[in-house]
Amino acid sequence: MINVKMLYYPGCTVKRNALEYEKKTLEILSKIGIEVYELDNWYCCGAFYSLAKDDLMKHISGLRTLIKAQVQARKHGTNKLLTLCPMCYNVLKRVNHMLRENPENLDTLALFMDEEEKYTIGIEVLHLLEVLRDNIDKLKRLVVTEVKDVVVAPYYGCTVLRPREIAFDNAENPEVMDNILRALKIEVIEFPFKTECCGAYQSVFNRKIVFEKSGEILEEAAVRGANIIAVICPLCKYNLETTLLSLGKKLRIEIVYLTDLLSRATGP
Amino acid sequence: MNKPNIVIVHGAICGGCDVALANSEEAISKILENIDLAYWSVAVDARLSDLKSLGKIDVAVFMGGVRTSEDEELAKWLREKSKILVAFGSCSAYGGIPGLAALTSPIELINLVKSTITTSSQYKSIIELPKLPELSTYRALPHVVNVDIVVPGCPPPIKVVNEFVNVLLKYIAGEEPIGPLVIAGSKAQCETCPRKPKDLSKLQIPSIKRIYEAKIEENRCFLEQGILCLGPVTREGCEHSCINVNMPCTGCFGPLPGFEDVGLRYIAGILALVAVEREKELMEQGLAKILDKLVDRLGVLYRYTLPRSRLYMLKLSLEGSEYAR
Amino acid sequence: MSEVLNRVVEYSGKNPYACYQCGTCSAVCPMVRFMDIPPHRAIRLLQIGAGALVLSSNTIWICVSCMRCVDRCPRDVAPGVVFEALRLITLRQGIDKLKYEEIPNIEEAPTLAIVSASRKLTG
Amino acid sequence: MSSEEPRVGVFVCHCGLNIAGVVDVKKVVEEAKRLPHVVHAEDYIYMCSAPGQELIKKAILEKKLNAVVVAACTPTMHYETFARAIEAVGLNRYRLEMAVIREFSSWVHADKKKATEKAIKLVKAAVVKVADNSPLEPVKSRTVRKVLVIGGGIAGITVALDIANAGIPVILVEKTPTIGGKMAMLSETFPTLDCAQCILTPKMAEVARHPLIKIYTNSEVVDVSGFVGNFKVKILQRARYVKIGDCRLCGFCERVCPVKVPSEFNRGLSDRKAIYIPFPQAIPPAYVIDKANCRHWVDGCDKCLRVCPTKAIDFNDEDKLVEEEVGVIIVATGYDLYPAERLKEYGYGLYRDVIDSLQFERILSAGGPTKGLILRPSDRKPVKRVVFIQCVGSRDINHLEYCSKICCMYTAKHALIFKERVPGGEAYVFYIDIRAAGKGYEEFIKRVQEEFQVNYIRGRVNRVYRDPKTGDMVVVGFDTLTGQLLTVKADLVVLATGLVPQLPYELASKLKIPFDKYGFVQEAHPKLRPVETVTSGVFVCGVAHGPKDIAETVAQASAAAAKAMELLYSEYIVKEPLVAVVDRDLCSGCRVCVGICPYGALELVEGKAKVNELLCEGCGACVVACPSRAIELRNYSTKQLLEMVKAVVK
Amino acid sequence: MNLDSWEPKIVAFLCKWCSGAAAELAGVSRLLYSPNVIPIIVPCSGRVDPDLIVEAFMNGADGVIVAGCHTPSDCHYIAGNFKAFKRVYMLKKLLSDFGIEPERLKLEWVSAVESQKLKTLFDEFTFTIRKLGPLRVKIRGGSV
Repeated sequence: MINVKMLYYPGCTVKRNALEYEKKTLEILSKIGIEVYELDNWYCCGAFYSLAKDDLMKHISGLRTLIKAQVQARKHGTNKLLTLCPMCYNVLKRVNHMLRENPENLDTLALFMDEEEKYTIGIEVLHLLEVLRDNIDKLKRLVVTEVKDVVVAPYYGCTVLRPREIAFDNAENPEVMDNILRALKIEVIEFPFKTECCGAYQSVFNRKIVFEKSGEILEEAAVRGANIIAVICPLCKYNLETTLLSLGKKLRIEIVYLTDLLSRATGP
Repeated sequence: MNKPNIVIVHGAICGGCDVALANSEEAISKILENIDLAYWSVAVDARLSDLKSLGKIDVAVFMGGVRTSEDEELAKWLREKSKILVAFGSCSAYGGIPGLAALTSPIELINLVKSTITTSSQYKSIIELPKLPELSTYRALPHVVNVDIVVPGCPPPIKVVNEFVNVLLKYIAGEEPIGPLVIAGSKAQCETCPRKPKDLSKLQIPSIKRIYEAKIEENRCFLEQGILCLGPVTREGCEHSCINVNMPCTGCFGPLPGFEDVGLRYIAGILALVAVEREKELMEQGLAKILDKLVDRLGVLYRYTLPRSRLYMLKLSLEGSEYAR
Repeated sequence: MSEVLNRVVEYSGKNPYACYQCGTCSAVCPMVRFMDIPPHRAIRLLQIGAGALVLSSNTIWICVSCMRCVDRCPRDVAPGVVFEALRLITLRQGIDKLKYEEIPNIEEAPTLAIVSASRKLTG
Repeated sequence: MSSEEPRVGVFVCHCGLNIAGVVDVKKVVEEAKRLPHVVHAEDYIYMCSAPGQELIKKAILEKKLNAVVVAACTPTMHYETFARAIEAVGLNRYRLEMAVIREFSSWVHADKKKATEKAIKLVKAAVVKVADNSPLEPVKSRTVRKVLVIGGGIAGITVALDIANAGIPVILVEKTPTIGGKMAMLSETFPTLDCAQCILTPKMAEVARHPLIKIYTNSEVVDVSGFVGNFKVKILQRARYVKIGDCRLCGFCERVCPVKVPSEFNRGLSDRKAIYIPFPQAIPPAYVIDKANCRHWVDGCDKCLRVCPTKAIDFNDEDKLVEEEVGVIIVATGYDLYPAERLKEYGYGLYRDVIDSLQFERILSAGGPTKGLILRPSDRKPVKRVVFIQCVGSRDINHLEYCSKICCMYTAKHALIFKERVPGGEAYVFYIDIRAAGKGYEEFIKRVQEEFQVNYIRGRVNRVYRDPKTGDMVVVGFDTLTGQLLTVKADLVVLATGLVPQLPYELASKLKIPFDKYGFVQEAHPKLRPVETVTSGVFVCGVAHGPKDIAETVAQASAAAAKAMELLYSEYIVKEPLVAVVDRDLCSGCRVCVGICPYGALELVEGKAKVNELLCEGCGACVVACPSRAIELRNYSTKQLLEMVKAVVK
Repeated sequence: MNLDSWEPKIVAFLCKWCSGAAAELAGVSRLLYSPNVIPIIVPCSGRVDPDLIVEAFMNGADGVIVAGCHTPSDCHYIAGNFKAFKRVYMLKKLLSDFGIEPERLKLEWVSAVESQKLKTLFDEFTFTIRKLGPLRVKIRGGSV
């Protein structure tokens, strides 16, 4: 099998709060023949894409990350940059998109950077879900055990699907994750709250909101008979889990990374 | 009877026209038979002083463009002295390829030459350029003096050279020249193009491609393949030596009668036709993008005719040049 | 035109006057019930020159830039982007809306939550 | 160009003080007198008045003028006045030019000196132009007195009947197997609540039996050539596999057919067979075989053939290409609904109980899949609560930017009929604005709100999903008036989907009619020529031109019919002769002009370009494009324009 | 040439249907605009030959305006405006190739109702040309 190469950008949260997510993901990827190279000296992606027109400064860290990827792309012979964290994906892909639409911004940003080389807008930012979607046939062949007694509510969160210009699926009713799970013969429920907001970073200063928003998601999933909510974002997972705890384990539901489920199906 | 004489004189020239003339046995033998070849420095050893010493000149053939003060002086002298003055070859007739340098100032040109001379560095400081005649505004011959016969082509093909000699003989036999006579057809290349389509449907130009970007189909109109061909704005009368080897016409036969400016006709007609079926979908930006693919505008639109273009005239007149007429 | 509106147009590149008050943004906003002014009304207030009212509301600080209203807005007014501009008006005056020492669970919270919150709520 | 030496007279009008107040008319006259060709110049207070015109006539006769320049207002105002005046004394009307010294000078400049200078230049330009104007006669051609109507909906039917009743033959081409269009699918019509079928089917029958109307169903126009008065069209008539005259509608074939597919007419709410009739009153009244789904071509099934008592079925039927000649073409290609599945938030295509407006029409229709009972499609449970969502796709830059115009009214109608049929039922309408500008429309809406107490909610819907327990649809929306988030549980959700035009791009370009960015046909003038297109002889009506309701469509269809008849009333088509002419001696046959002409007015004949004067509209694009300068536009020749340029800048 | 008394000479080719109608409307609306602009009415912006524009420059025009109907669909002749666009776009490039300011040539879409836009166009263009100064032509170009 010819291995596909990809650069890999982990980001702060994966390395601090979601090492298990990373581990399981890298295992799955290697099983489907994808070699990943973690960026050396990776840098903060910028965390949240600034929406203001005159706020180019805030895109510097995203651009720096892309330039780092560009340098290492030559070394490894691939221009694909994989992300796991949806926020990293969102920021990097939007910075890339913004530069492609307004290449003149690149010149302005270059003024802030002395050491870096010029970015040629050639990096392709990918999210894990896209990679899994494109390798769904390989995944199917890897299934070794039937994952029993599991009913999954797929949960996507906001940032991999919005805004429309960076989305790889329709944000109102995405089906990427559903299809991946179904391909692995895992039972998936019809879940209208797939992209409902979990409360996001409100968890650091307004937990009430998070409990209410995440509570709705948990309850809807439970009502529909799910016992697992599959997630791809460390923040979603955190919010859903803390909410679950605050509910006092009333609901019999577990929050699990998608790749964890995949590795259950594909064996050790 | 005293044979009339002919002189063949050079302006700024590559030498191809001499070869073209020498290449036609028929023409050369007819000339030698009927006319006294009084001066042709390429074929017969002679100096300019020999030319100047001639008592009379019947036919003067001028090859090459008017580039230096010396060329200009010579052209004016020939006009005064000779009965029939011939502009031979595209440089002489329309300016030709060296005419593309007309937009660059003489000083810039000289500096460019100087800066690109390669020699070992130890001699560099002592190398001096040979003394050159003063460069002046680049012009085609008819621009400086009136001409009687124009022989187009870069170089003129054998057929045209022969035709030219026949015309010449008629003049010598007593017909008055009704100048300026162009030894070429009065219609566009398309009239005789070997690729003229059978069904005569409408012409469509989907895009603009440079020659290396396309696999050019033989026997199909170049324009339809996005290859800019100057056929529609160029006089016919050549032997299609470019088209026959799958290369588009570059316009060496010069503009059609009635208008001087090949480039303006081309942008009015052919470039306005580009992507005509998709205009509304492409909008202005899209069309501009396609048109921008014509990078070397002057080289394509005015390869042989820049010094005779209306915009060059306009430029000269803006500069206050006396040659803007 | 009010000063706030001018600034909003400058920062966001969006035109609040394009809004025809359909209410899509308020319908799709996940946070609308926690806001004291629903998004469509915030845009309306900008239109009538009452931007100051929006600036002093909690609406713009509750918004988490989920981009749902941006995607769904039928007029490309994109309230989510307008709110970013409104936040910047305050933040650029040096007023921060987040105090790190008051974050209750700073140890366990995922890094991205803390970084995002500081991106959105501090200058 | 006139062969005689031009003798131009210049007549400068004061227009009271309108011109003379700013422009020094005396000076203009003095300058005009000095111009080449000018043999007479004078001024007068009102040139357009009877004495003014007399002045011109007198000068023409006395000074033997053969060309006239009137320096006055715009030609739009008085060209006709002066043209008639000079014609009265035997001068060709094309030997008249007007120098617009009022609108282009005295009215737009305050500086008297500069305005006068400019007026002189305008006069100079007019003089050099008129000196070279050829006397011309209008172009005439005989017309074919026959009309092609494309589209057999209510617009096409109305046009066809109006024209045929006036004694002019009509060819009606319809893409589907029956005429009737979308109107045939409707239950009742607003605001009067007439039954759509009851008013439409008699008209359809009238079309069917009209001796002057020839119907081609299952057919499409595939090629159009020619010009006003003389179009040649090619019609592709798809094989029906049932002989129209022989079919007796007994329905035996349908009963034995083993194939079931969703019915287009009922928009998938019921099934039909592979041999079917779209609806009982279809015209022509005959079954049709849907080849794509029929098993005959798969396994040789011929059950229908065997039971047909009249041997009307013919599996050997073939597609036919028919050619027709017509004088006028009327485009009435109608609309389709915007694909609601593109708005994922509403769940159309995902949930069977989310339906579009035409599906609801079918549910309401007594002849529909539920025989008029309002049942929800998923489990045929009677519907007690309906949510209507307006502006689905319309007025949204992500979908359709325009307002589809009829949705407010049909939604109100839907809600009313629902409330009438389901006592105690509840209806909710999410809306942005209610647009009910029409005769009796506002009253209708008020009636729906007051009398029928339909719950109008001003706001939009977040999303629609299914309650897993009850199977009800859950609609989450926002009421902008109270600022409340609402959740409504409903049995059925009806989407008021916007309209999209159906005219295929290829057909539009064959007809040479421009359309707007949405694909609606562009009229020649939005106010004054609303049913004409820029291509003479091609008219448009119905939704192909823009969203409109039935009443408007019918009115526009009758207008198009009247326009067509106006054109065909005379035996000849008369056209302005300001067209392009080719000098065949200069043409080298490069085909550039043929490619650039938007009207297909140029073709190559024996290797040279030739202008069809009836197709040429006189734009001059070819004149500029011709690399050989072999084409000229009459009275706008390159020479004239060059002279004009010189006249105004020198 | 005395620059103090110099007045820009500007030719405006206006199509009969849109920009020409806008000029009429400007008249009816009494919008005062620069008298330096002399209009020439043509059937369509697609009738404007690049030669005409160059002819204007050669005879002493300092600036040329070509105005037509809005793209994509306003053109009375379906798409003459696109032809004008392509021609003017290329001519501007050629002008700059020959060292003449391309700003001296302007293409604008003006609909029949946009009289105000036409006025602004005329005034602003006159201002632009005033800033650029005169385009001097001493002697005319000729032909064989």
